[in-house]
Amino acid sequence: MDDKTPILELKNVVSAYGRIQALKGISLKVYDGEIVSIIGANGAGKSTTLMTICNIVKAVSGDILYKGKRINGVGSDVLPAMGLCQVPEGRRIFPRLTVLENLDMGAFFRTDATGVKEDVERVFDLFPKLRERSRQLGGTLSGGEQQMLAMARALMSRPKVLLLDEPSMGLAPLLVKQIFDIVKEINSQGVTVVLVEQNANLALQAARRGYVLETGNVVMEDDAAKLLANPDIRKAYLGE
Amino acid sequence: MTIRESKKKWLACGVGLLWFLILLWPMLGITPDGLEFGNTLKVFGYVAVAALIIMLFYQVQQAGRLEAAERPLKAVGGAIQAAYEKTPTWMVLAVVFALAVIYPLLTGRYAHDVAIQVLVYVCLGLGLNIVIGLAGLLDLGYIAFYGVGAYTYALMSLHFGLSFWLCLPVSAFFAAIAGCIIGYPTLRMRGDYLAIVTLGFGEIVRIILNNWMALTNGPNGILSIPRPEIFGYSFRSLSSMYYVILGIAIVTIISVYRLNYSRIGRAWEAIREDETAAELMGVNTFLLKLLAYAMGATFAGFAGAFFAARMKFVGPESFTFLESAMVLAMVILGGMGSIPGVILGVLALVALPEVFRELELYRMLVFGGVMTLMMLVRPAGIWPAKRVGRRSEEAE
Amino acid sequence: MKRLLVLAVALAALGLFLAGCGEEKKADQVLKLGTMSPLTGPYAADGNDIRQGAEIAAEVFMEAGGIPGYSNIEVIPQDTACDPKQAVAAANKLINEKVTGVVGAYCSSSTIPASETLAEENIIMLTPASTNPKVTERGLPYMFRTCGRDDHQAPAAVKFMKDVEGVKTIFIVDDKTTYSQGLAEGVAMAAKEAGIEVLEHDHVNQGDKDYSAVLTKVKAANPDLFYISLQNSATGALMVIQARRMGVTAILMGQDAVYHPKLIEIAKGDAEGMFCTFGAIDKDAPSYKEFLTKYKAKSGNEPGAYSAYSFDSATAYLMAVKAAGTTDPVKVRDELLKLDFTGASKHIKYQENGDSGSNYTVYKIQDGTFTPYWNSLTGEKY
Amino acid sequence: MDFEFFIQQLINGITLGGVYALIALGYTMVYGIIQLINFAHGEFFAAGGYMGVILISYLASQGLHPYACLAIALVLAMGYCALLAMAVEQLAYKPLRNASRLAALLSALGMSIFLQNGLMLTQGVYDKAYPTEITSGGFHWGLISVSYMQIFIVALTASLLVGLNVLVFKTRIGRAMRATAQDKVMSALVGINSNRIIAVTFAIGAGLAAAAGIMVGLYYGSVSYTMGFVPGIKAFAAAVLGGIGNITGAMIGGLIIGMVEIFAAGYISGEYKDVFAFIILIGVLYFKPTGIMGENVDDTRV
Repeated sequence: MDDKTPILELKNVVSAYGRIQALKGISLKVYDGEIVSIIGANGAGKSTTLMTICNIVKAVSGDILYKGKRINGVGSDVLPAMGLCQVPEGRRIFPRLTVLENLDMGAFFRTDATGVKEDVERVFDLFPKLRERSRQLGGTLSGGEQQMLAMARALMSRPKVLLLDEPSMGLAPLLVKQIFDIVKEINSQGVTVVLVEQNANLALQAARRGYVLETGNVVMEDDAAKLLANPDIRKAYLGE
Repeated sequence: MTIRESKKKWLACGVGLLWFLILLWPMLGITPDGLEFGNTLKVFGYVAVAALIIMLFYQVQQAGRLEAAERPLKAVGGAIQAAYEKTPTWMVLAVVFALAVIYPLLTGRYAHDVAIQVLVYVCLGLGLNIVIGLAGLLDLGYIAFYGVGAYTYALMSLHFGLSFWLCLPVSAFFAAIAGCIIGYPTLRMRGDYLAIVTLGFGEIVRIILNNWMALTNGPNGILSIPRPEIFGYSFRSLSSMYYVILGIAIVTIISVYRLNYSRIGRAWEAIREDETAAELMGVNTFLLKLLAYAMGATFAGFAGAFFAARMKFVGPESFTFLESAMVLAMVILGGMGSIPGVILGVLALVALPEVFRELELYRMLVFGGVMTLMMLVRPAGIWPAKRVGRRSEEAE
Repeated sequence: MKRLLVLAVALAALGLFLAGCGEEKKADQVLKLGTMSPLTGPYAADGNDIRQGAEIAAEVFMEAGGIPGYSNIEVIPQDTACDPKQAVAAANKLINEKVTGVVGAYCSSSTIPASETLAEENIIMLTPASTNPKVTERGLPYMFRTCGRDDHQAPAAVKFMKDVEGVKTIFIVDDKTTYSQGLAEGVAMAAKEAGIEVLEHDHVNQGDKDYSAVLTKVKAANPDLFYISLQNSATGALMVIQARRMGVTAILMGQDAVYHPKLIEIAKGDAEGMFCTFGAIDKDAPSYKEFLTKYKAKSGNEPGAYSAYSFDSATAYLMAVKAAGTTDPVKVRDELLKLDFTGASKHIKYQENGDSGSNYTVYKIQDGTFTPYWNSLTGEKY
Repeated sequence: MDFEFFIQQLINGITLGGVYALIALGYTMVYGIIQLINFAHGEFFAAGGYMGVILISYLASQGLHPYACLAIALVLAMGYCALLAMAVEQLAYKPLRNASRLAALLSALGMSIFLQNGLMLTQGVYDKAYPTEITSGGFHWGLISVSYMQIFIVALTASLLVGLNVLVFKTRIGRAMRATAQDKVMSALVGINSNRIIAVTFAIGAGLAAAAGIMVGLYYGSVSYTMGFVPGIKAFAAAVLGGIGNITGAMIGGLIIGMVEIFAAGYISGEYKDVFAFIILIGVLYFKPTGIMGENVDDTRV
């Protein structure tokens, strides 16, 4: 795979909830090793984009390419083994499984027991809080800890591409910063990250490139720095 | 449909048939005398041929080969639809009403009997529809109110000699009280917990009817219940009883229709959709849920009193759980919350077994299969209510 | 669109329905005999026996020359599921089919409302199995009964307990059906009159399989005789197995509903020595042997408890029609009352109220078969 | 004497409760994972009972030792019912996974009627006798008697329950089942094929029901095609009483319902025993609306 082929690409993807079209033809490219941010207002279709990639929402038309291969219609449960992993909106940790079991679920498809054990240690190093709470039920964790657990769980599958949906939602500013630091840290270990955020400022600061979604369409795409500098963007999404 | 999809469908059909064979053979083929295949293969052959024909037909239809045949049908359908939409509602209703009135003149005894059953179930279905379709409370013991109504009339008329017309409201009243008694402790529960508790109450009522010898004469039931009379005219014939229940059913339909579009009806729907939100908006959920039980039970009481008069006999066998499940099936199959839907559901579930009577032993087998099939084809019911919010994934 | 289609389909179906119902079928030269019995549900086994009995009777009758003026005898079976509502529907269906006589039903609670419906059209009904006294005590002119009556069976059973077995105490269990409870009460009453102490009269429910609680009571009460009044032979077998396993040593006694080869097949050795009251069927009589061979040949299985009664009910009706030369109910009734013949089950002579008399006999299960043991009419052992 | 009477009833109660518990487990597992009251579950129980007698008779005619017959029949019948349950799930429930829950409920009811009548048509209307000689006999101490079959039922029930607990709490598939029950979308996102897990759940539940069916057949001596209905309802009540979706709860619920029934019949009155069972159920739910072991159910799930 050369540098020119994106690791993940959407071509004119349309998807719908029943009769209501949520995505009206999204095209975007994600290259290996970068952080891409998708920003936009409520209901712009950001989360739907991620859900469509993972085939939770079915794509009506268009192509979703991963490593150059079309993955439309590939079962959601097959993707993690291919290296495509999502941390969905609202974290969705398993509330009545312990932290350790939650992590185990992240490595569900893996059969190398020793490797999984090593990875548990690795994510515990990344999120030391979780080590203290490893025997606790997931539902008893605080919001920030749940976010960490959700990310740690995703890392357990050794993803190539990590789709992160609103990691900052509902967290205190200090925690948000911590989460973003970890995202950068994960990225530096070679994981491509697609970041969906309402907090456009932080998201664009962390990312190399960015897409702006509006009512199911991509209205702008550019380098993150340029988007940050764009006065329209600043006005619409950064509250200036 | 692409060739690949079609291939997939055929494969699924084949796997299904294979699976069926695996499940069928041990039941038919293993005997103490040894293993046997003839019988199984015979039954399997019939099923396989039927399945393949259906598949073939489906494929041809999907491929659009049948369009030529479908076109005139569609045109006729379209014409009917246009005509229907142009006709004012009152005219449609008038035609239906007229048909209902002259029905006994056109048909024989057996048809009267089936029609009476249909109308009894219409009352029951619409009553249950209030509880489950409007207020969203899953009730698996609904038939108990029917039983209370029936026994009330039976006992009142035999012990106090009260007339049917006087007993009708009394039966409804007693059924409503039973509704409140059952409703009260269950109001805190939701969903499936409610279902099992109502089921339990239904069973309790049936067991009491079966065992309280002094009051209900236990399993022997109550015999020689008088038929209704008015100004010296006794409703002895089946067709005259048909008119009695037709009247009750019309009253029920009108009242449920009025309730449906009243403030109370809207409040019930609010409770069904989101109880917490409804409560926050100032809806007295406690009282309204109780009212839903009472109203639902009232119509069951009417139907019960009529049932007792029509059969001239009541016994506890008529009020089993299966009967509750049947009424529930009618409501869901027809389309929860919609009056024409419930009526269609009743027609389907009462008429079907009667139509299938010719199949004798296969009757209930086919009935069960058709019930599942209908749910698979139309999960929202035959005629879903307009106001029930359509789930996005069900949209066509 | 789809909705309209549904409406159209529904209307079409309704139209078809109307047309089908309105159509008057031409009266051809076929004699139509209906049967009503539970073909589905928990009593389907007995219901099947009744249906087969009548069907075979019709076949046998045809082979023996049939009825002059009729080309065939058609038996139309209907399912009652032992549910009054379905029984009435079945009766109406049979009326629509223009039957002139009905053999059925099984459960007394079905027979009673169905007979009221049939009476409205003056159709003759002969029940092979409903033993409740009320069946023939409502003054219906066309109601006949080929089997015995509960109020004859109970005294016969009690007489046997007292005179033959010298029983002092009994424990009674029934399963709360019109039939089983009525009989159990009759036994309790007759026992008291005869000076037998009824230790307890307990009940179980239909559909139960586990009788351990009540059997523990039986064991604790330790009666001389344990009287089992259940609606169904299979539940009777369950009761017998569990009683013996629990260590109940009392004499076991059942009634006509548990009298069925299935009882022995299921309970096996545990049923040995149990007594049952049943209408005397003289299995050595030529009429029964003839029935047995024909029944086996045509149905491929052993006759059940009510097969012979059903066979006789149908035969009696067909004989009466043949004698009357018409299906006119008044004439057929007269002929039925004149009948005096020995059927497969017993000697049949209908009385004015429709009963044909009871001749309960006590059978003992010995070596895996029901053996006649004591005759209630003569008071003597076989 | 009174004490012996009590002990005997206690033994009766444990046996009956064990049977209910095994059936209730299937209800509760299926409910836990797809929130469906599987009305057809009682029919799996009946089918298991029939398959047991068919296999035992056949194997016995081949000259196998009775215990070997029993063991093989038990395993094969459980497998058969597992296949049956998976077929039913695939056909009647899977297409309705996203439809309203009442639609699935009705589909289940239809399947229940279908299967019951299918059993009747293939196996006949007469009860089928079980070869009870295999397990006859027992201990007697004065008034108390315990049959070998009762010991067998309790032992088998207990071991199946322990096995199930190990499966659900200690194995990968068990974790996947719990994860799927808690969040179907998320479990798909971590790579769990929820359809497969649901099928496995149905299979396990039906297998347990089949085991219960064979034990009931052996204990009571016969099976009939209507046998699934009443225990089905009781087991459903037991599952709810224990807190539906909770495995331990189903066990406790089954035991309670069995005990209440036996003691009501033994000390109060036989005909009203079901009334007491249901009153206990309603009473418990009135004070603890989520059942004995149940957790608070999210409102939106209802």
